[in-house]
Amino acid sequence: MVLGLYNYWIVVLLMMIGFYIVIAHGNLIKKLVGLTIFQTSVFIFYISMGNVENGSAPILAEGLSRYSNPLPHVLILTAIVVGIATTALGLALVVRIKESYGSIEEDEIQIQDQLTEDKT
Amino acid sequence: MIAIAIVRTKDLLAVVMLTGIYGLLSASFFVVLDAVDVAFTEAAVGAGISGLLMLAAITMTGRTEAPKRHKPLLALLVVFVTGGMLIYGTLDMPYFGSFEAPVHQHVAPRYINDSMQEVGVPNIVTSVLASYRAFDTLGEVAVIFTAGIGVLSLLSLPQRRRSYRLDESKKELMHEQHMVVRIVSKTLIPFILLFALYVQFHGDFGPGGGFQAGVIFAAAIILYAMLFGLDTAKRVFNQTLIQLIAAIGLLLYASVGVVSLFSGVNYLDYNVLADDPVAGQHLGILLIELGVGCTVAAVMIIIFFNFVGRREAQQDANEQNSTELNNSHELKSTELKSTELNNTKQNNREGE
Amino acid sequence: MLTAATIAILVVMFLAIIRCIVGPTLYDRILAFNMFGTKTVLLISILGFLMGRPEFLDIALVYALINFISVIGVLRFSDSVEFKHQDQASTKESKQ
Amino acid sequence: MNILLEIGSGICLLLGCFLCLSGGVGILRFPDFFTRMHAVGVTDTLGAGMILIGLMLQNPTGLVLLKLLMILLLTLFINPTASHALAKAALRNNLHMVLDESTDKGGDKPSKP
Repeated sequence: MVLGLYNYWIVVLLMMIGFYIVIAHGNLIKKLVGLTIFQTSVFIFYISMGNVENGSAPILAEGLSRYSNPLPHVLILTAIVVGIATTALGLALVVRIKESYGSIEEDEIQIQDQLTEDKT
Repeated sequence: MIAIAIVRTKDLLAVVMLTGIYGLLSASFFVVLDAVDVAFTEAAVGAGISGLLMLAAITMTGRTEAPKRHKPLLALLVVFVTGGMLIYGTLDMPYFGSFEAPVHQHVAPRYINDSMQEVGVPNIVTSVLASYRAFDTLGEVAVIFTAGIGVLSLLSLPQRRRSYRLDESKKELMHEQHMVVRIVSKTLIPFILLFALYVQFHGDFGPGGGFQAGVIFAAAIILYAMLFGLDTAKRVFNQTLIQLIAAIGLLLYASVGVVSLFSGVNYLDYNVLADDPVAGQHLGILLIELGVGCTVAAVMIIIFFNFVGRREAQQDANEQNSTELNNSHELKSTELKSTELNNTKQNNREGE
Repeated sequence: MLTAATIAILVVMFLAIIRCIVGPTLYDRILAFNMFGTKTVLLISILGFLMGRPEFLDIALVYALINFISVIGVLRFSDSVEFKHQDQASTKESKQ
Repeated sequence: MNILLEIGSGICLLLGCFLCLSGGVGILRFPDFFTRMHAVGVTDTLGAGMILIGLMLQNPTGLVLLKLLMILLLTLFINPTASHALAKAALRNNLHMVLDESTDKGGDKPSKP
């Protein structure tokens, strides 16, 4: 049964989408969005690994014996918050880039860089 | 479920909306996969804050995306090769949900079976987060703190004095425009704050904890800042105070570790904090979650305030420019779109 | 019954997503987003009952709050974005 | 008593589902923004309320009930407010309705339940 692996395929698909956006789009904010998708794919990967059939959420309760693996949850929980913090940092950088270059398209920035280099 | 992600490759500001939906969607995905705590965090972060931050950034950087110039074929090729290799790699992976997978064999059983005796907290995620892997979490909090500092250094502005009269008139107008929303939010905000506290301290027993509570707390204050203006919010939550809180949270976390170090055990080993090991663990987790909550909330607020502050400064500059333009050219004010802008300018002109 | 409700909500979510993607104006998108949020709240609460652990309604609560906050936020920010566009696009008539 | 509750919750759930579905169809099929807004604003609130009430009848005990009640209150508060703000913003930004030209100021704002 190869179909039992479908969760990984979903993850890979998401990852490909995110990766594609990061590579192919020139807009820096778009790139950040792509990064976020990429990130989420990794999150889903971890969480789906931690899932157990017939298991329930890892909060101890009466009458339940099978729980999902709590370890990936912990890792991802912190990773999400760290992810937003780093995304915010990236956005801040983008804003500064916009202020100094007047554009957030990759090519235009490169052209401007070229021009300044040529001048000097 | 995942189809949405594919369509998201569209351009424009709609991307942000779709990011929000995507966040909600992935959060419900996490609920289905039993990861309640993660869903909690993702809901608060992915759907709320990140969308807002991106919006704030977009308003500063412009909305449209330039059409692509280089061919995406190469990129597609690279992506597909990577994806194909990854899928090939997954063929050896254990099946989805199988109990025999190696992930479930090693550390997890111990957490599941023993954490009740050792830590005494029903929520295993909390106990792992704050007790077994506390050192790791300390690092994460430090990363968040650093990111906050980074944003601060990138976007913070020198203190500026704005004419108060302009503020007041703006406020009046905003008040008229957002009357209903404001009143409803004003009644809601205390409950949101209360709920954040509930999440903070109930994290031992149900889903929740410092990270989530921090984000929710920050969200409430962000709501306030959005509706009542940044300056009003800043008057309530002073910038330096927030920075102080962020630092204090991290310090609290670290100092708990130092206390246990001085008591003769390992760093962040809470057993010695009280006479009874389990009580000590409780105390330690409580303090640490408090530290985490403080830092996260404060950093989120810092980030948001700086973004919005930057934006408002830009807008002010724009308005200033356009008024000067108006004055010099005696233009009839054609480009005034709404009464709000109109009035602020009027006031501006009077001020000059 | 619960299953039927879940399916219905999933269908509605799908419709909302379509509107969000097609939506001609920004406000359509926001509307779809709002609707999607509400539906997510319902979905989560029903899922909690389906999985037999209805204690997890906290999450639904958070969703409701966050949904509201983000809608308001989007509206606040969209104001200025719209300005930029209209300045170039149309100088037809300002209200009042 | 129990069976009564069961039936009641079933009816509520069904009603809620129907309302949600009609809202979903409405958001897709209506011609312009304000009619869509009307479709969603009305059905969303009532549908959500119905489903939540149905869930409440399923498990009328303790903390769960309280939380459901809170969610219900929250939706009752939030949904109309959000639609109101949305409609207002749309109006303010000169998003005009598609109407038969008879009224130029526009009809009522979408009524809020």
